[in-house]
Amino acid sequence: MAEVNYVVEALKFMVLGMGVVFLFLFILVKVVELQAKLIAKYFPENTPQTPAVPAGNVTEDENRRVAAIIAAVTEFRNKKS
Amino acid sequence: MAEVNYVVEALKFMVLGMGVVFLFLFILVKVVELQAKLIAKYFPENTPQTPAVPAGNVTEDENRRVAAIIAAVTEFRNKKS
Amino acid sequence: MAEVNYVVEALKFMVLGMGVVFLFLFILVKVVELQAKLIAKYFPENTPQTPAVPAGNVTEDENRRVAAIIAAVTEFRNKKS
Amino acid sequence: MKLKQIFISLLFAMVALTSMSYATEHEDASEVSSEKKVYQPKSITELGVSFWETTGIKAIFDTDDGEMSADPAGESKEHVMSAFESSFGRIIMILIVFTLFYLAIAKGFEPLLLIPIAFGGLLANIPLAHMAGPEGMLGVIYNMGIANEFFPLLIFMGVGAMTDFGPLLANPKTALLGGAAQFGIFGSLVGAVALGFDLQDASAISIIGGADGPTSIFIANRLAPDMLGAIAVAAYSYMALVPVIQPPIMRALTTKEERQIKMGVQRRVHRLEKLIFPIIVLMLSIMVLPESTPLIGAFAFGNFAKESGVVDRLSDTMQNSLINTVTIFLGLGVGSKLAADKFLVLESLGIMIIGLLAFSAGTAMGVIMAKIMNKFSKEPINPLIGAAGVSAVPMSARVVSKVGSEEKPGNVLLMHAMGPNVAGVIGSAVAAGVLLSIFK
Amino acid sequence: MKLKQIFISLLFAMVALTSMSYATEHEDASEVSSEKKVYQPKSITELGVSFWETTGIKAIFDTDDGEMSADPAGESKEHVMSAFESSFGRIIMILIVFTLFYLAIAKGFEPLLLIPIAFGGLLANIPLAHMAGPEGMLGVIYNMGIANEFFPLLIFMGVGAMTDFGPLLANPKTALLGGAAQFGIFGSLVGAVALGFDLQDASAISIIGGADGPTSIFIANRLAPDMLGAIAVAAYSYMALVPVIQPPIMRALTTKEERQIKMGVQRRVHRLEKLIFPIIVLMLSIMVLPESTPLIGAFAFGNFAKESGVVDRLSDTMQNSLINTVTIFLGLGVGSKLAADKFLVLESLGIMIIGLLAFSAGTAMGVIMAKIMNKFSKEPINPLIGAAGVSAVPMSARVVSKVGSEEKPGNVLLMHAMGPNVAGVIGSAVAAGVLLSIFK
Amino acid sequence: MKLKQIFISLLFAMVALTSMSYATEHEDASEVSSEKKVYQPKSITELGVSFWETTGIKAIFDTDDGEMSADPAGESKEHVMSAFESSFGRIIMILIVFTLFYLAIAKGFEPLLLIPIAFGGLLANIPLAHMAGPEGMLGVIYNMGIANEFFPLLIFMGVGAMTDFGPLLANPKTALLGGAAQFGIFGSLVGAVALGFDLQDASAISIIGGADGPTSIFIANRLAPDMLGAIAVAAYSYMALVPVIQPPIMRALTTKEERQIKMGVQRRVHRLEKLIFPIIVLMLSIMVLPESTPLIGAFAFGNFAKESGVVDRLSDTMQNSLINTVTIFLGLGVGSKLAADKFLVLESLGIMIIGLLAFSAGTAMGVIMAKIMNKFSKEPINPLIGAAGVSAVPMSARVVSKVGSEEKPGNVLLMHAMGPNVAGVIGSAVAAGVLLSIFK
Ligand code: NA
Ligand code: NA
Ligand code: NA
Repeated sequence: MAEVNYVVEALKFMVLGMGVVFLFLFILVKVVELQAKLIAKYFPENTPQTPAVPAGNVTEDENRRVAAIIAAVTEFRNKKS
Repeated sequence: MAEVNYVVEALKFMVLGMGVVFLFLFILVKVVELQAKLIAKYFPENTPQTPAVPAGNVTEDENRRVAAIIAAVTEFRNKKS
Repeated sequence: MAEVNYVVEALKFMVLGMGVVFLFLFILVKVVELQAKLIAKYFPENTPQTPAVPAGNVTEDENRRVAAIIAAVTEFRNKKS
Repeated sequence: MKLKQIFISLLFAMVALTSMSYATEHEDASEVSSEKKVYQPKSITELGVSFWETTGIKAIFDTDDGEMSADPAGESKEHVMSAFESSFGRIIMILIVFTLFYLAIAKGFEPLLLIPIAFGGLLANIPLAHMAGPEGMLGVIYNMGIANEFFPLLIFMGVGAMTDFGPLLANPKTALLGGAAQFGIFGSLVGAVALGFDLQDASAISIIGGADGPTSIFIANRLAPDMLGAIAVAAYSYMALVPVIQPPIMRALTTKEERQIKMGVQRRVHRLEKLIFPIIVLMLSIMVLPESTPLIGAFAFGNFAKESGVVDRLSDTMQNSLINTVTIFLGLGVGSKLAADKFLVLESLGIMIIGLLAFSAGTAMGVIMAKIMNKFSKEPINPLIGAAGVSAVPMSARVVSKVGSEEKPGNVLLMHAMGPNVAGVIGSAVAAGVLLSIFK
Repeated sequence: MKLKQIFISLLFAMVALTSMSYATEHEDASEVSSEKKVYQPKSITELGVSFWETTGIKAIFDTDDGEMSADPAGESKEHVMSAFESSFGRIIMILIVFTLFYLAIAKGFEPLLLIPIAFGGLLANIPLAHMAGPEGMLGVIYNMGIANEFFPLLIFMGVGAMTDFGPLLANPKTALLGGAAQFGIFGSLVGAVALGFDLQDASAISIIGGADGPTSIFIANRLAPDMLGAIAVAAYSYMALVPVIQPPIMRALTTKEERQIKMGVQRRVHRLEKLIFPIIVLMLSIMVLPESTPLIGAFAFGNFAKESGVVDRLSDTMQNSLINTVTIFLGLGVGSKLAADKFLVLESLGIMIIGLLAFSAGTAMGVIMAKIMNKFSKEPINPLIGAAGVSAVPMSARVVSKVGSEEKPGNVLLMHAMGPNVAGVIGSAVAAGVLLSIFK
Repeated sequence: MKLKQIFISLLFAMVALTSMSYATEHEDASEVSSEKKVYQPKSITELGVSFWETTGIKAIFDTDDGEMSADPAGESKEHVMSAFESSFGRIIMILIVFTLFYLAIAKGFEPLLLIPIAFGGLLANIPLAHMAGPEGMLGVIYNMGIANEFFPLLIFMGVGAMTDFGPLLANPKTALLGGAAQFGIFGSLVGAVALGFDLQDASAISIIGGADGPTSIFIANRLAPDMLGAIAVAAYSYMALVPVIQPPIMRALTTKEERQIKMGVQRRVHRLEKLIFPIIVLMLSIMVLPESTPLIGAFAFGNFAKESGVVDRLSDTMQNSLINTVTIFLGLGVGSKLAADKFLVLESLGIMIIGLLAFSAGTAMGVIMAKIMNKFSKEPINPLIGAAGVSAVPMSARVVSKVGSEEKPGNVLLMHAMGPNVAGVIGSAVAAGVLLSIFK
């Protein structure tokens, strides 16, 4: 094995690595942009809300309920005073 | 080893299997009916409520409290309007 | 190996064990007392409340909010009646 | 700000000082890790070529690269992949996985299990990554809880803690319907043998008719581990398809009058009855067939913990964080058996066909049994509730209730169907025990 | 509906096509699983007879069937069961298990641990199922976290995250009461040796006097793994019996005046004191006895995480889902040692007797120490709080408070008793460390 | 009360009767545990002396006691500790640990990981306890989930379930900023080689520049397990120091006008886009570099489960109890590598320096790339958001937003910075895959 300049090897790694990272992200960007166009065309804003089967997130529901109550109570107090 | 008709073997398994399943469930039914009678006799409706040591289910308590508040607020609003 | 009276050995263990336990707790008491003095001197009651980064304990917050609402509703009902 | 920097500098300084004075005592780090390969310098072109060798595209299109399959059990179970397995097979499996995603998300079919299983299948079919091997994520999970049957039992414990036996106790006779529906298991066992499976494999497959995921996985792992993936996927798929498969069979076997039968109000069940019930079931299974006690024992433990009312902390954990965690792992682990080299074999097709047959046979026999019981019973029994005997808790009971109320609005059969439904769970576990005891 | 069916058909078709064309490449499935036994055809009578051989009734009444015991460590620790162990012994154990259920549910005695332990005991005594063996559910759990002491440490971590050292910091002197109560350990060690146990076994047993479950399991596992079941059951049983065992001893050793002593209001404790305390305890135990640092380290970590106030996510998990999960597993795993062949030995009776003795001695010495401190202290100390030094957090502190307020209504000793109570936990861990260091 | 006592007596009686009659069948307990050492009687002085031998003080100050180091892999990796390692080294490590506590608690720097890691480090440096050995708590944890890379992947799954790719999907081009910041990895790789590390070690270290904890641990475990502790600590420390390290670099490389650039409102993202995105990322990584699929696969699974909206139970568990539990274990396990004999080597200092360099280089390149993109883009891009490309989610995005609003009050860059931020996570995983594929 001849003398190897490892720094040069590391620089090669950098070229390969940054190349692959950018290639990957570049393809990703293009695919995502294409996807966005396709979805906008074939699924025009079907109100991006809840899924088919709403798998009941209890805590959030509760939070919302609590919020509603707070709102109600606050309203009441404001009217009172 | 002579020729074995495996389908016949499988049919035997079916006889054994369905037999055991029914036997099991039949005994279970009888024991459960007996149990129900005994309990009705010796522990006549001692209000089948909470256990000796109520190990505080927080969320349920909270739900109940929230429900109570909702009820209170609703009542209030109804009276108001 | 000569005859060993194991009860005597166990008694020795007791002396060692109770000694170490008391020594440990005694030093602990002294260190804690010293600590209390030092802290009282150098950090005089900087309101021992919440830590630097309040890592949001949701349930407790909620409990407090619910409590506030209960208080509000109760107050309202009392005034009403 | 200043303070932080001082601290950091201090840290550095300390490390520096001490390290330097003592570093000589240490062996050189590069010597320690002697397993490292010596790195051979490469030109940038060589580097690019050797990178290309590690891409997935190359692995999929170069069909003859001698890639090894992956198995949680390690090298002894691995083999060089065929051209089909390592390329087209993978693409087919990925399409199947996407179909499962579609069914789970858009159709709401058992998403809690289909999504982890399908995702596991996706990961298992990645070339070169060996995620299903003993050192891959899926393999680690598989060895942690599926090879030793621990996860299915934990699921069963959680299901036990979620189950209310009240409806069954209110009307114990309906338990027999949960027995009749086990004909799905034994009938399809005969069918599988007729199709050419040997007795042991046929038994493992036929358990799909029990309509119970953990039981299927448990039995498959014991009797036919190579087919575990296909069996689990078939079991969960058909459980998901209960609303599609059952109604036509239910309607075909009953008259309109029968479907409109109203059932009385259920009696109130004493707390003690519920508390003692899991113990009775367990004692019975100890006496009659100990082989079923891992399943029934785990189930009874969960139910007993819940009904005891004094360990709500534990029963809540069983029903939530524990069962959720295990569901994630179980799904991923089972999915690892969806690797092309394991799933795309002729057997899988047979398993799919027999599974459908088993489900249908169980449903039919449950309904027929209910018709018979209705004839001999004082109180009327709506034959529809027999269909719930296959278990698939609580989906099939809901389907029964839906069909019932379609025939006669206001006729709510849900609670009456829950009796045979939970009895079906016990029945399948008993049937599983019988099969295990035969091959012991 | 249509869509679904199309999808499913598609799936089938794909599998069918691809499988068929390539299936020939695969070895036959029946060849692969070469471990399968060849199935010998049987007449239906033979089948019935061989089924009878696998029933639990037969296993229990045929006392001479050469059944093997089960042990998580595998075959090397297993033996052919005696007639007693495999039949009458099992029935006795099941009755004991039912007694534990009764105590846990009807009397509310430590249900969080007695129910999983007792259920584990029930499962461990099932004939033929080998659930306590290395491949059974209980054995898997045992090897996962008890054989390596991981679960007791996780429990300790969770208990640490639940413990508030405020009362101890407010009145540090009361820590000495938690030391005196450790006489329960060392006194009963002497007793156990007098009864004929060897020194190492006696040490393992005497730790029951520490009134601390995880510590007992940790030590038993190290010093006398064969007696782990009996020791754990004794420890938790007596902790559960604290309200029965302690009050008579407390009353016998104190005068009415002493029991009526009022204690002052506790000073407010600075947040920093609480934060630094677990570190102090750990540093001390590092310096004095590293053997105790696994226990104290886990405990201090939990407490430090809680008091730091910046990792509430983690401390909540330690106090809830993690400790609950581990409690389930720890209970089941410990229960596996309630198998008749392990538990029904003369030693267990000795362990039960010494355990009771140890508990009583610890209580007594705690009270006596409190009486002495009361004499020499400027501020009055109610001797009752000495009884809380045995730990058994927070049960014994509550008992103290109850006895105190019975003697003098309105005299609330709870917070004053919590000081010795948590000091007792530390004291037991230190005592455990001493015993380990002796036998190292 | 009476009842209880009767029960207990009964229990005793039963045990007594049965045990006595059968006890003779059992081997003597003392014979069974044949591994026990024979106890040699000691005088009280001898006992005291031998106790002294087991104290931590003695172990620390007697530098030449031949104490062995501890390693999760067992004896093959252990060695006799040097005088420095077993005494002064431990004290230094404990001081470092306290510094980490201070930073985590008082300064709020990544406490969720620094506290468990630092506490693990404290436990690992306890003399004689061998907590990092294969039978110690830390070693058990390490072998359970770090040696096989399971825990980092579970963390990644949880992070996936917490991540919202909406901002990235709204403005996909910003993903390139997450690529540029990976220069931190490859630039510091060159630096590390220049400093004398071999290529493989240098690669493991340079991944710190990815600013992603699980990725760093994953790679370190594969390429340089001996340096895992230092790498993990460096990674988390610098992530914690993001608010200190990044702003000066960001300001140095941008003009005031650039920092004041306002960015438009983001478009609304369709639910389907978010649902399909994790699958796209995974498919791409399968095709381009399968080596990165364990990381990206786990991440994509978590994200897909969340976005599917049908398995909220599972996604909640991933985001809460599961990730919390794993965070505790991961921290303690990583901390085990902070033992003095592992951490206090010259390499650690190099790792710290290169880590800082890597972070800075990544930040700088992200900002420069953003400047370039701003020149060529139709819509204005604030160069500050390039700094968020290093990942360190969501800390660096917050820092960007803070710096931005300091320059121009009301200019909220948070959502725009989240795009490069999450792209940085993907970018680091890709970079990690490249490094793995080189050394395969
Ligand atoms: Na079933
Ligand atoms: Na104690
Ligand atoms: Na990154």
